[in-house]
Amino acid sequence: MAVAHTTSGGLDIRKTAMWSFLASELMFFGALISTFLLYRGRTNGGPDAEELFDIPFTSVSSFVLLMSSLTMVLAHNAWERNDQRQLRLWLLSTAGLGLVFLGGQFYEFSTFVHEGLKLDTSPFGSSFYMLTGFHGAHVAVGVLMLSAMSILSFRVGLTKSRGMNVELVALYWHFVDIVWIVIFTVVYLLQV
Amino acid sequence: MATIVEAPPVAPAAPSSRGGLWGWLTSVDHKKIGIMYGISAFVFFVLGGIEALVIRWQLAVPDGTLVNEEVYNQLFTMHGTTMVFLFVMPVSAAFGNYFMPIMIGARDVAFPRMNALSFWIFISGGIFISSSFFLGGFPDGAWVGYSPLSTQSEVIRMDFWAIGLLILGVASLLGAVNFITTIFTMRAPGMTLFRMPVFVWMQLVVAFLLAFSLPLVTVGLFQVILDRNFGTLFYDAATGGDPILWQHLFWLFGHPEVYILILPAMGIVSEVLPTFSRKPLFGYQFVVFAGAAIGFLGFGVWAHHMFTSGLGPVAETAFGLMTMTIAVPTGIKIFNWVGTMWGGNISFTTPMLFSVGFVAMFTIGGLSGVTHSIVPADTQQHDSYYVVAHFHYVLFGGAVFGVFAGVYYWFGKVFGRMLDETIGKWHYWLMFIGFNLTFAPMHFLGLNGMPRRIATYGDGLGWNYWNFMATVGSFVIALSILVFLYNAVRSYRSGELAGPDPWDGRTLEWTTSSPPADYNFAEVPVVEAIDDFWYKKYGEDEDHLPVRLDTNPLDPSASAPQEEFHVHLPSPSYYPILLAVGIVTLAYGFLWLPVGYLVMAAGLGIMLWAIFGWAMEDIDHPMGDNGHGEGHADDGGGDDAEAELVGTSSEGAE
Amino acid sequence: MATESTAVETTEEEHADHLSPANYWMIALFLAIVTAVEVAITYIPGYDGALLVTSLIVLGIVKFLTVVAFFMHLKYEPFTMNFMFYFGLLGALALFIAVLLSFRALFDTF
Amino acid sequence: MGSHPAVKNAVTSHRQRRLRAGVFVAILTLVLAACGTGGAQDGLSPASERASNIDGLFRLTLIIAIVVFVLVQAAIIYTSFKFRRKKGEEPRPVKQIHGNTKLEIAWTIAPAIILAGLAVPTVQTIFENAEEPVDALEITVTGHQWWWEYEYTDLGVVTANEMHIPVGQDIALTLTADAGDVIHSFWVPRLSGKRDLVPGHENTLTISADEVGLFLGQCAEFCGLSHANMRLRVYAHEPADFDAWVESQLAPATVVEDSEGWELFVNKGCTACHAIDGTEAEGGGLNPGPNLTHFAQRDTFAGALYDSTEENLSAWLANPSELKSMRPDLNRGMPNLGLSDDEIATLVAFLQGLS
Repeated sequence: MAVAHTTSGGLDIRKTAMWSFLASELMFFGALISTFLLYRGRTNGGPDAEELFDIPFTSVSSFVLLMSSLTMVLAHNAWERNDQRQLRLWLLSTAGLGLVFLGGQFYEFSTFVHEGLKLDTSPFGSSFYMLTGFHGAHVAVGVLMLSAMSILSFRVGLTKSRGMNVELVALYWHFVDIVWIVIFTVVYLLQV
Repeated sequence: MATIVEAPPVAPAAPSSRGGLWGWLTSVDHKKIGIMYGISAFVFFVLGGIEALVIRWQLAVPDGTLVNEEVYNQLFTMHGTTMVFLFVMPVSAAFGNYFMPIMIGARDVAFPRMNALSFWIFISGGIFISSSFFLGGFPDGAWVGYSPLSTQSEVIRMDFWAIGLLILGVASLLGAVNFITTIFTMRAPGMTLFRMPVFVWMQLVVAFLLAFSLPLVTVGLFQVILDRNFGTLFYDAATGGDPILWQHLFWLFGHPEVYILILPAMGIVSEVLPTFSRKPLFGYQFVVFAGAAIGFLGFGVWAHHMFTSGLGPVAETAFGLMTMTIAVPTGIKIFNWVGTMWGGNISFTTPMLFSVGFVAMFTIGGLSGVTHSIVPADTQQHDSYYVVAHFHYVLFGGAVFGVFAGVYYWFGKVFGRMLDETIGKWHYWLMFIGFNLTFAPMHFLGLNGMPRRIATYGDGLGWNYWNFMATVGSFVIALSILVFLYNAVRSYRSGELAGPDPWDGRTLEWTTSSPPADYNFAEVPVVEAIDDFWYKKYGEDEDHLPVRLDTNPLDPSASAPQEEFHVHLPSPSYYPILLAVGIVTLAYGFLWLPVGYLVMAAGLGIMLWAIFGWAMEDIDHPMGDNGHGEGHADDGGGDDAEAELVGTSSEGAE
Repeated sequence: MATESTAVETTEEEHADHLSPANYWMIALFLAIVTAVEVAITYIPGYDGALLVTSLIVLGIVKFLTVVAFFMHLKYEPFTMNFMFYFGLLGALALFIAVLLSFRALFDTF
Repeated sequence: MGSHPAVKNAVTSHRQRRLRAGVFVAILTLVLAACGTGGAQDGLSPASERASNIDGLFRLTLIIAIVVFVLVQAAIIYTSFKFRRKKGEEPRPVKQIHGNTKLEIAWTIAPAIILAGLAVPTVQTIFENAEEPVDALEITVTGHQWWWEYEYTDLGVVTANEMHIPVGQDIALTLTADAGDVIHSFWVPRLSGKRDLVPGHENTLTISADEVGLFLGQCAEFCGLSHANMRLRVYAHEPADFDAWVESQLAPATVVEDSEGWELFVNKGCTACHAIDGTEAEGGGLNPGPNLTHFAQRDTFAGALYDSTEENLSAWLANPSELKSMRPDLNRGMPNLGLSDDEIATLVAFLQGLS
């Protein structure tokens, strides 16, 4: 074992923290998804998944979120190369795609409510809104962080020497994306 | 014994910017935070203890009339909630905060401000739950908060409980992430994972247990809050909701939680026994692996709390067998502790007494635990006083004895003066007798058919005698706590000076001054073995017996005035406490909607202010520090990232 | 933060250049195609039941792991981080499968 | 587990060993005898086949646990005395032993073997006690805050708190709770282990009684305010006596429909919650209360908390929540009807006439 100067094992401090936090988040979404799977058939006379879900629409918003992962990783790459112009471009595109996704979710929710699925309609409704709502909240927090990052990039410039922000936000953002990959498959595609 | 050096009478006067009340409120020093955790946990311990005394007074005789059912239900709910979430967990965090960084040779935890935030969120959550007493009554749905009882009560008491636990969960999660990161990244040179003290290992296992189990109960708590306030139907059987789901989510967290409570105490005992036996821990690697195994298996046995809920014989068999397997690593630990004492040169100091008491009492709790894994037998024991006896042997005979072992062991290190040994032994024996008098009879009561959580019981069921004895015992415990308090106050003022190494210790914390300097080590230690400090003090003669060496392995700061060393330290910050205030304001507002929307807005505003300030704070600001103004390229941006970490957890989900 | 961050910088350099933007575009293309396949097979008549469920789950896992390994660079991170994340992932899977099994709610309606 | 050296050394000679074994067995017998109270709610005095299965299994486990307990505690005490440093003695250097792999393996395997041995009868008993009974008397038990409702599904009898069963026959209980209620747990320690009554679920439990007698029990899952007051009684009769009881239960209610008591019973709204079979009082409502058809045949009322004496009943009707904490304002429990003394006397007489 090398007797190095500082961090043991060559682990990056903040990334270690972020990964352990994300591991914890896995459990959080796991519990939400499980609740949904348990309650998916309990519609209490209200509309069920097959009636409500619009797969082409959700596929588009899934695609949007997936592509936001691409723009995020490009932003990260630009940050590693210290290319401020590209960094800003991709950060803003990521935030924009996130907003498009949120807009889609807002539209979806209002459609569902219109069609008779509310929070208090059925356990199915409760668990669906809780799961997708918490995911949406995560996306929203991500958009906020990306916006803050973009502002910082314009004002002071984000360089590698100025901390790990971009890297951490990227990890968080990709995490939100992979959770959606699971939700899209398990909650949407498998239920119709 | 090591030489006793001149030490200040109490904690040394800190630099003005770090001293005084303001210094404590804004401190990011893991040691100060540890002390604050310890003291507030002890306050909650006394509160929870008073609740227990009322409970025992009520049950001393059949058809007790001291309190009515309404009050009684609140009392035992708060007793459980307080002792689990507001005493044992934070007191473990206290030891972890204070000693984990020192024991791995670090100067602080990985994220000092996040550490302060953990503490302030914890304390505001504790105040939040406890304040329910003045705002409509304590929660009254038992500490397990089973739905639909928890979603049924029309008063806001259970909202206090659910939201309070969410707040405490945020505190614990931040702490867990911080500890995991600290242990993985901040160890001193040469401090490999398998040279870490067992106490640190147990803190690591606990941090993982917290990180993986808290989100589960978080989801359940959100469901309870949503059901209670927004008409969701998670636990409404009439529309297809299922109350059993809560039990799964709660115990998926709740069982690991049991190990979250006991593993730190096991860690403490694993430090104390070798020191006073003057031998290394027997089977270090086995003890570590057993601890990790207990943690891992702890996730697979949650349903043994649900053996009466109708799981069906197949699931009951599976979970019963899984539960049995936990006895194996637990047994390994007990045998290794005895093996540590075997062949040693044992001095029965107070910490040693508490540790041996721990091993003996925990064995009883472990054995009664095995009887729970015998599923059919558990259907008789479940929710009876037998279970109450069992988990008090684990959590009082185990965790609390371990905690007091730690208090007596490390008091001198923390405060510079030793706790009095004679009074300490009085404390121990009173507590030992009182504890057994209180909880051993509960085994009989449970087997004789007395259910738990009952405010009164009828005469003529054969329960009177043991109930009375248990009540007598509980007051003996209370007396022992008074003795301890006297000891603590007296010794803090005028106890024997500790010096850096009063016990001839084996681990790194004994190389520093008592109390340690703000920066812990003037020179970051280089570690070459398990129990490194011991082997720097002792060589080996031809019979393989240890011989004291002439060298002085103490850290230079342990024997020199502190001003000589200039170590870069993070500055104090008032944003952690501000953020915690924002969170708790938000929570209070939520309870009184729609008027509360204004309060919630205020809370949100405070939070945003704190997060923004946090992110922008120049933690090298010369005013805040001892004048260390030198730039640190990584810090500004780095803490920005830290702020965002916090932001996601408090705003986003957990 | 009391410790210096030199080690941080060095590990940073190590994996910085594993992938280029062109690689990322290719990976994104791959993910897009997998998503398209996912959606498409739900519309194929007769392609349903266990076959559909299995295909969708496998494709979902492929997407999940691709993002984690490459976009999140976990493939290039030290063992500890991989361990934490995958341990959590497998743990979550195992626990929730067990819970759903105990409700007999896993296989009945898929 | 006994492989620890401390244990070997602790025992010095054969005679001593035998003496100690004798004392140990004597103490064990005493402890086990002292454990049971023989009371009507004593789990250590089983009175049914299934409860005996459980008890036997527990005693086996207990004996093993006590042996392990004694060995471990002896090891701790012996080690503590043998290796302690006497007062005033200087610390003595001792060999720095780090461990012993063989010992570790031994004390890993030994408990595992003991547990494996325990697992076998455990699993057997789990499945044995879960076996569906044949020719069982079927009773649906519904838990209410805070009383028990029993419906003899095949016999058409509905009663509350006091269950009557024939000796020697398996009783198949179906346990449930109303959707708006909470979780309760049915526990009669002498007859079987407990099982929860969960809203939306139907759990099953088989009980039986080997002897004639009264067996007490109470709710074992915390169910809110009056959890402590949710008690129950099981009367086991000879089959002939049980049949007689059923017959008396099936007899029409002894209600004179234009009596003063009946008028009061209807006018005060009692019929909203309480059913009296064979009359227009059908019960139900938001808060169904116990069926009162043959109330006078019961020994107790209010969740088997009070004897059905005139005095108790009068006090109950005067202010129910004073005798037992309830929340009638939330539709949980009996409300205070604001009755006058005369009305109370009339109603008590009416209730005591429901034989």
